[in-house]
Amino acid sequence: MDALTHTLLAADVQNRGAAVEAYRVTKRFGALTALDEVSLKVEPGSFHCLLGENGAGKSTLVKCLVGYHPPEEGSFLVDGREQAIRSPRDAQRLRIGMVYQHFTLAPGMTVAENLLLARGDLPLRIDWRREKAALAAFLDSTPFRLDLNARVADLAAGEKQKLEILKQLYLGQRLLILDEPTSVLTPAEADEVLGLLHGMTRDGRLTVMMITHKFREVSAYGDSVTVLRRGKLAGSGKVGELTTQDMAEMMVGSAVSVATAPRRRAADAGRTAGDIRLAVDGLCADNDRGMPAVRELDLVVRAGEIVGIAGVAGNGQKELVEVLLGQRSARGGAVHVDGESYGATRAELRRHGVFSLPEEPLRNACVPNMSVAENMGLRDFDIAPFSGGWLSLRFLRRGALTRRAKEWIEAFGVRPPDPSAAIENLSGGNVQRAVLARELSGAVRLLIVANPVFGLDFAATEAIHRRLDQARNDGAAILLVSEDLDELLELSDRILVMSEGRIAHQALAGYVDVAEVGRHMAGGAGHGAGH
Amino acid sequence: GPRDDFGYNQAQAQAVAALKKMPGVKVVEEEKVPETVAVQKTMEAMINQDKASLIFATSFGYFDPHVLKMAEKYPNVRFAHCGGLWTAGKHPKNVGSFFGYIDECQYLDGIAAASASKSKKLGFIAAKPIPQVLRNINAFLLGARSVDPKATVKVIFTGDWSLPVKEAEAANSLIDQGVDVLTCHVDSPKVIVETAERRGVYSCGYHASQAKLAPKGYLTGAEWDWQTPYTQIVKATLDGKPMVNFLRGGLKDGFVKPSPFGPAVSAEAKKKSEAVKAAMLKGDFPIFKGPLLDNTGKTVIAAGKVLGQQDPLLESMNYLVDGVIGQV
Amino acid sequence: MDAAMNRAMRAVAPLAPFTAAALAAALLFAAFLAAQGFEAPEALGLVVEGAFGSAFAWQNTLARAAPLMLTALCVALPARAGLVIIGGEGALALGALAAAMVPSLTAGWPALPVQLLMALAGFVAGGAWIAASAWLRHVRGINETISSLLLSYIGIALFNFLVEGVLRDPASLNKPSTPPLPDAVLIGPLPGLEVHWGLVWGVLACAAAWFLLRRTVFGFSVGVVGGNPRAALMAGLPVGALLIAACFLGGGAAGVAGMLEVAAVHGSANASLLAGYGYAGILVSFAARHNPLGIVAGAILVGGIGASGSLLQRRLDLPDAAVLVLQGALFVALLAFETLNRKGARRV
Amino acid sequence: MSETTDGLAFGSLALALLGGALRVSTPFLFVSLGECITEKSGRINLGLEGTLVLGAMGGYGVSLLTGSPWLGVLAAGLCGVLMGLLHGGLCSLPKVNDIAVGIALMLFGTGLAFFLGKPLIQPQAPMLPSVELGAWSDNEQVRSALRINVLLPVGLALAGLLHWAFRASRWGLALRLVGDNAAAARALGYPVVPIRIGATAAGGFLAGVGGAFLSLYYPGSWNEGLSSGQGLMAVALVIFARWSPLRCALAALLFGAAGALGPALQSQGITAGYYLFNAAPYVLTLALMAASWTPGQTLAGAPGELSFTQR
Ligand SMILES: Nc1ncnc2c1ncn2[C@@H]1O[C@H](COP(=O)(O)OP(=O)(O)OP(=O)(O)O)[C@@H](O)[C@H]1O
Ligand SMILES: Nc1ncnc2c1ncn2[C@@H]1O[C@H](COP(=O)(O)OP(=O)(O)OP(=O)(O)O)[C@@H](O)[C@H]1O
Ligand SMILES: [Mg+2]
Ligand SMILES: [Mg+2]
Repeated sequence: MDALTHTLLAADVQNRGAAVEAYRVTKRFGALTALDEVSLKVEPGSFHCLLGENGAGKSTLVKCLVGYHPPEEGSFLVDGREQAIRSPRDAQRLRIGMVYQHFTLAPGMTVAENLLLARGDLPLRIDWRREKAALAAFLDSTPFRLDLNARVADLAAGEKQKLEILKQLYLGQRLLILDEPTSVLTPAEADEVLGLLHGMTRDGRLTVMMITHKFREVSAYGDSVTVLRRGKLAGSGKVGELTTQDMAEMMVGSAVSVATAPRRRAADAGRTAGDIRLAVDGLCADNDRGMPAVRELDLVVRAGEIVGIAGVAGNGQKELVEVLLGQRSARGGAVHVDGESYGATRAELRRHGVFSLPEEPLRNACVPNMSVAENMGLRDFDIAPFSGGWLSLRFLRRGALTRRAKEWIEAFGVRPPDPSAAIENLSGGNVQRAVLARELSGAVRLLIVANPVFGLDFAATEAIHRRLDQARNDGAAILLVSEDLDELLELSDRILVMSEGRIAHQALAGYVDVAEVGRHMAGGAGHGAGH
Repeated sequence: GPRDDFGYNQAQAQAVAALKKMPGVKVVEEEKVPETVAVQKTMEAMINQDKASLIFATSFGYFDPHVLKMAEKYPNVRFAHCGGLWTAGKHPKNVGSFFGYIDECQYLDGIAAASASKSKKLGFIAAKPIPQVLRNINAFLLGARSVDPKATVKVIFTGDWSLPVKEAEAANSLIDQGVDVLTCHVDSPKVIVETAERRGVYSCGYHASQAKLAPKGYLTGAEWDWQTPYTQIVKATLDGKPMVNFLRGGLKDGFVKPSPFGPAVSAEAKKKSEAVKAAMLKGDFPIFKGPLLDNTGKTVIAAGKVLGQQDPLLESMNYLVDGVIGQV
Repeated sequence: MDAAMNRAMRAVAPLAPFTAAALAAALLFAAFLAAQGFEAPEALGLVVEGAFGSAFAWQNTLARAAPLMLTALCVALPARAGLVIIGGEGALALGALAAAMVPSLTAGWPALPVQLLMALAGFVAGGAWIAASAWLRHVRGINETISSLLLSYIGIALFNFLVEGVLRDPASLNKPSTPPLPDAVLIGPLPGLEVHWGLVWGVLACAAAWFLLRRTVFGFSVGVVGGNPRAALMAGLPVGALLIAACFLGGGAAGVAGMLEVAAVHGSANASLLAGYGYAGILVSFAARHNPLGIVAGAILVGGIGASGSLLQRRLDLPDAAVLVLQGALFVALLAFETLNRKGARRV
Repeated sequence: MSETTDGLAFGSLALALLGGALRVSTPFLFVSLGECITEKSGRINLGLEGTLVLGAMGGYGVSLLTGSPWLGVLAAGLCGVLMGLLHGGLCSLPKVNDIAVGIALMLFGTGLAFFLGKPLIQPQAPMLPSVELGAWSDNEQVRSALRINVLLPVGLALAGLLHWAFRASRWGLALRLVGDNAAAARALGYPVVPIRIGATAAGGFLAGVGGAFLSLYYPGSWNEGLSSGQGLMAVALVIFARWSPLRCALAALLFGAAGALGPALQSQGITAGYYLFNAAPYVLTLALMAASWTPGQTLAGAPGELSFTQR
């Protein structure tokens, strides 16, 4: 079958956006009721937003809808007719597609193979020449640019997200569900993607259901919202009729302030800069494929400042952070902390008060099969009061670890409040909170942070930003790597733009020219290191 | 090892089958016991659970320490070990060892092999360079040289007693090198004899008869006849006579026998072989006698010196004689 | 009272899948034998009788179990660090060889220091061999399962090469061996038993390993490395050193198993040592879910099956491979019933 | 003069290695292709050693019973399928670890083969015929080196076919997807578990056929020592070949040649250190792995779901 027939171009009745309704859907995981009789209604051809705190059940609801794990009770109506969606195949038949919160691409396969596999009706023998031509034609019909022959593992996060969406567009879905699609994109990329999708809903070709934590996106692109709270329906309405304040109240169940944190004032010129805490000189590092990713990078972070690193994903930020965390070895250059050579050993971490909030905390900062209490003890399980004994054989005091974990769980609102639960069973946001507790409760002198609010709800985002600001004011030096320019602008004292493994531009907060930053992020010469 | 492998274990199993027919004898068997404490435990179990009064231990490695320990612990049980290690004064009285001078048959094999060979290059595939094996190789060469003083024997050691793929590879390599008669000292000669037959070269067997496997190229072979020592030891036990501590023999005593000649053996070779065999049966055919050089040129048996079959020097042979290509 | 019940239930619960697996394996084995025309019920009876039916059977079982405890630790300790090591046989061989060399260097010493030195030599040799796998993994990224297997084959080849070559006692005629240990150095049986002291060594080693893994900072660190090496790096733990240390301890245990075989069973190092204890240790460790205390039980079980195999052969004329079939069935069933375990499976 | 003999010796050594490679490599080839299929689906089956041995026994038995070695090969494959189904099925249960099940099945398969194979040690079954590729030469060594079994070209063709299929067939792509990211496959509606079970069964089939080659062609008898670790080595070989069927074929030939090195050198009179020669394939593999692996990098071509290769 010709690939083009799958695209959105052929406009017939079937190619109108779908109407979807959920009716009293209930889903349980063991003792936990993740969804409790949730109902919602999505008009055909609308852009619907799903809001809720971390762990509210948003992902669970849409996974039920696409048959990933069917609900125990309740039903779904598509175009007014009840449909039994027991497997992703059923959803595919109804032309309901989903972009998951976590990438569902095959990293070892090429872009073309990923797109083709998504189609699901492959011929026994694949004529690659024809298929590639058809795919290229399809790509030309979208604003996205991707190398069909690139291996997905070699793509930057933003490119992967584009591919995820492309995959669904390629399938010609009538309902497209997006689980936090923009958390890996720069604002410009996000606007590009959402703008395109929004345009398609305006044409009535597509219905979009998007999970997000960003009110900005809701107001700019959404038609209607549904809010979940702790597995229950907390409210719904048209975007024009609800204020941000209303939505926030529905999410947390009480009146809150959604005023954003005070922006860095331009008064920084008057501030006396502290001592140099972190100095990176001529750092070089390779990526997973052995290609140079960080190239002779220099930077300095002083006590009492937040240095933000902006950049399009895949320009060496990940590798830089990994080198600083000790997860990757440098190929050249030097890192100094407090003027001393630094190799991220435990002794150095402790001596210099180095802490970190890496991205994807479950992968980078936790031991998934260990308990919350054990994970919270990762930094200090080997010192008193958590260990002790005779000679150099130090015994673990699990009781002390558990007691401390209980305090932190309380203070940081980790759910479920059970120190013995395996951390891998917590929702993403709660994992983040547990890590936050561990990393910000000590005497922080240098903090390495990467995309700290990825996938967090607005309250958690606020809390983290407040704590980062607090740490800075207490004299910590903070290196903040983020793909969210707004976040950087809001928090940083200085902003560096990273492009192709180097610092391409830097500016003091207050003097930042966003257009200039954007130009440098786009990397004046040629395109990113991702290829 | 398994009981019907055309090799060592089959030879033992045939003798056991014969024992089972003897009146008043009950046999319990256990195969493939690793040479660890398992051996001791198995023997103890046979004594305690099966009330065994005579135990045959057929693997060489069972003797020291396993058989010795058990013999000390159970002085009323007799232990017969297949190998040549019992030493008066050093080892307990209720232990005996029995073994055969199979090098006599290897010598006869050498005669048949050199007679049949055109290239006069013979091949010997062996597991490990231990005295027993070296003695067989040397006897084989000496037999061959008695026919043709230029005959040589190439040796390949595989490193273990049962490695079929290695043995087949060794056979093929030797044949590629122009060798046209193969023999061996491994647990099961089956693979080697079959490979030789398939590639159209001659072979001599070992342990048991492999004639069936190579109807065209099988010349003869060196076979055990364990029935003889088994029966003697069992008789002694049944009659309450003292344990036979040291029991060895060659052709004369019926401990070993050559396989019947295959079709490829010439009349002349048969005649020569029969003559030597007759001398051996009379007991006046020493295989190893001086002057004998090893293959590094050193004299190992001085001129005029003759080593009889019982000579302990032969039990510690650590050389390959001149004409054998290979190193120890 | 309820609480006590609860506690008892919780203690027994992990054993439920185990029991179910053992039953399933027994049924499978019986069905297999019945299909072959053997007396299945009698065979099962003999298995129990041969393994645990009498004081003699128990001793038989325990004697076989002793080395398995140590070789199983060679799997369990690295497993805690997230590594699947299957090369214990090579470590055992080299440990045995190193230990067998000690007495010739310490002529005239009293027995105990020599024995300890032998154990140390075995420990270091076996440990170094397995640590090499961890090192290759850490430095070159080579998969440790494969490298440990290859190193095991290489170690065994080296063992044979040396035992039949430069380290051979010229007096060891048809069984190439290293020089025999002096009688004084040999390790004897436990008082009143037919089982040598190696059993005690094995149990103590398992207990020590359990304590090390569960109750010490080192064990916790190893667990972090095994659970997520990236997190371990982020926490500044010396990942490479911990991997190597866990493997060194594990390989060391296998090396000590080799030393015990030399000092308590064979009296010298020779090819008889290579009886598959290293491989059986894999089975034991997996059966115990890499729990060092479980290993004691697992080793006794596998030892028992070995012991009963002997009886099966003699009474029912079953082939020796019956034991392999039973062990295989048990191993398969244990792993299959792992799925019933409420607690999350270990990484490996 | 010494130079010419050296040259000759070297030539015949090379020929011996080639002959060895052609003779010894076929089981490696089949087992590694089978393992390659299995691993591409994201599972690792360490039990192929047991499958190989069981296949060798089953193939020999059926050849003996029916008189047709080709039926024997088929039966060996079916033994392999059964073992593969068992592995695939067990590993599909939650929390069951594929490496462990592989080790268990290695034991189980070997046990079954030894148990059921006791009556097969003695009788001679009909063997697979050989193909004389060297008929043109009058050098016996050349002719014997080029005397191969049909299974070898079949295996080589299969390597090519698999190479194509992984790239450009529906099954191949689906298999790779399942092995690369099971969650993605599930999301796209591909039946992950059946595909994996199928891949493991197919891998078992090939391993079984590899076993039949051992018992029905070279060395050509049923014996308990028949496989000295070929099945396990094949697993190393797949990693060595980095999951490419074509490289598997090359690596299998290389392993075959390395295995022939010891006997070939000894037949030239170099006898010393045969244990070390016999260990050559292992040393070679380890050395090549050490040389070709780059630390800190994900392995190109490694299936993403393979617990085995994740760092
Ligand atoms: N497969 C699962 N097994 C057990 N519990 C689960 C599973 N998936 C989700 N949960 C639990 O269900 C609840 C809802 O999770 P869900 O992922 O839907 O949250 P969410 O609203 O998407 O949160 P976030 O904003 O953090 O993505 C959480 O408490 C989570 O721990
Ligand atoms: N296979 C087994 N056979 C017999 N007993 C076992 C087995 N596995 C575990 N046990 C028993 O269960 C008890 C529980 O072990 P323990 O809690 O130390 O291990 P764990 O469950 O892995 O714990 P942790 O959470 O600390 O890793 C042990 O004391 C041991 O006796
Ligand atoms: Mg979610
Ligand atoms: Mg989530």
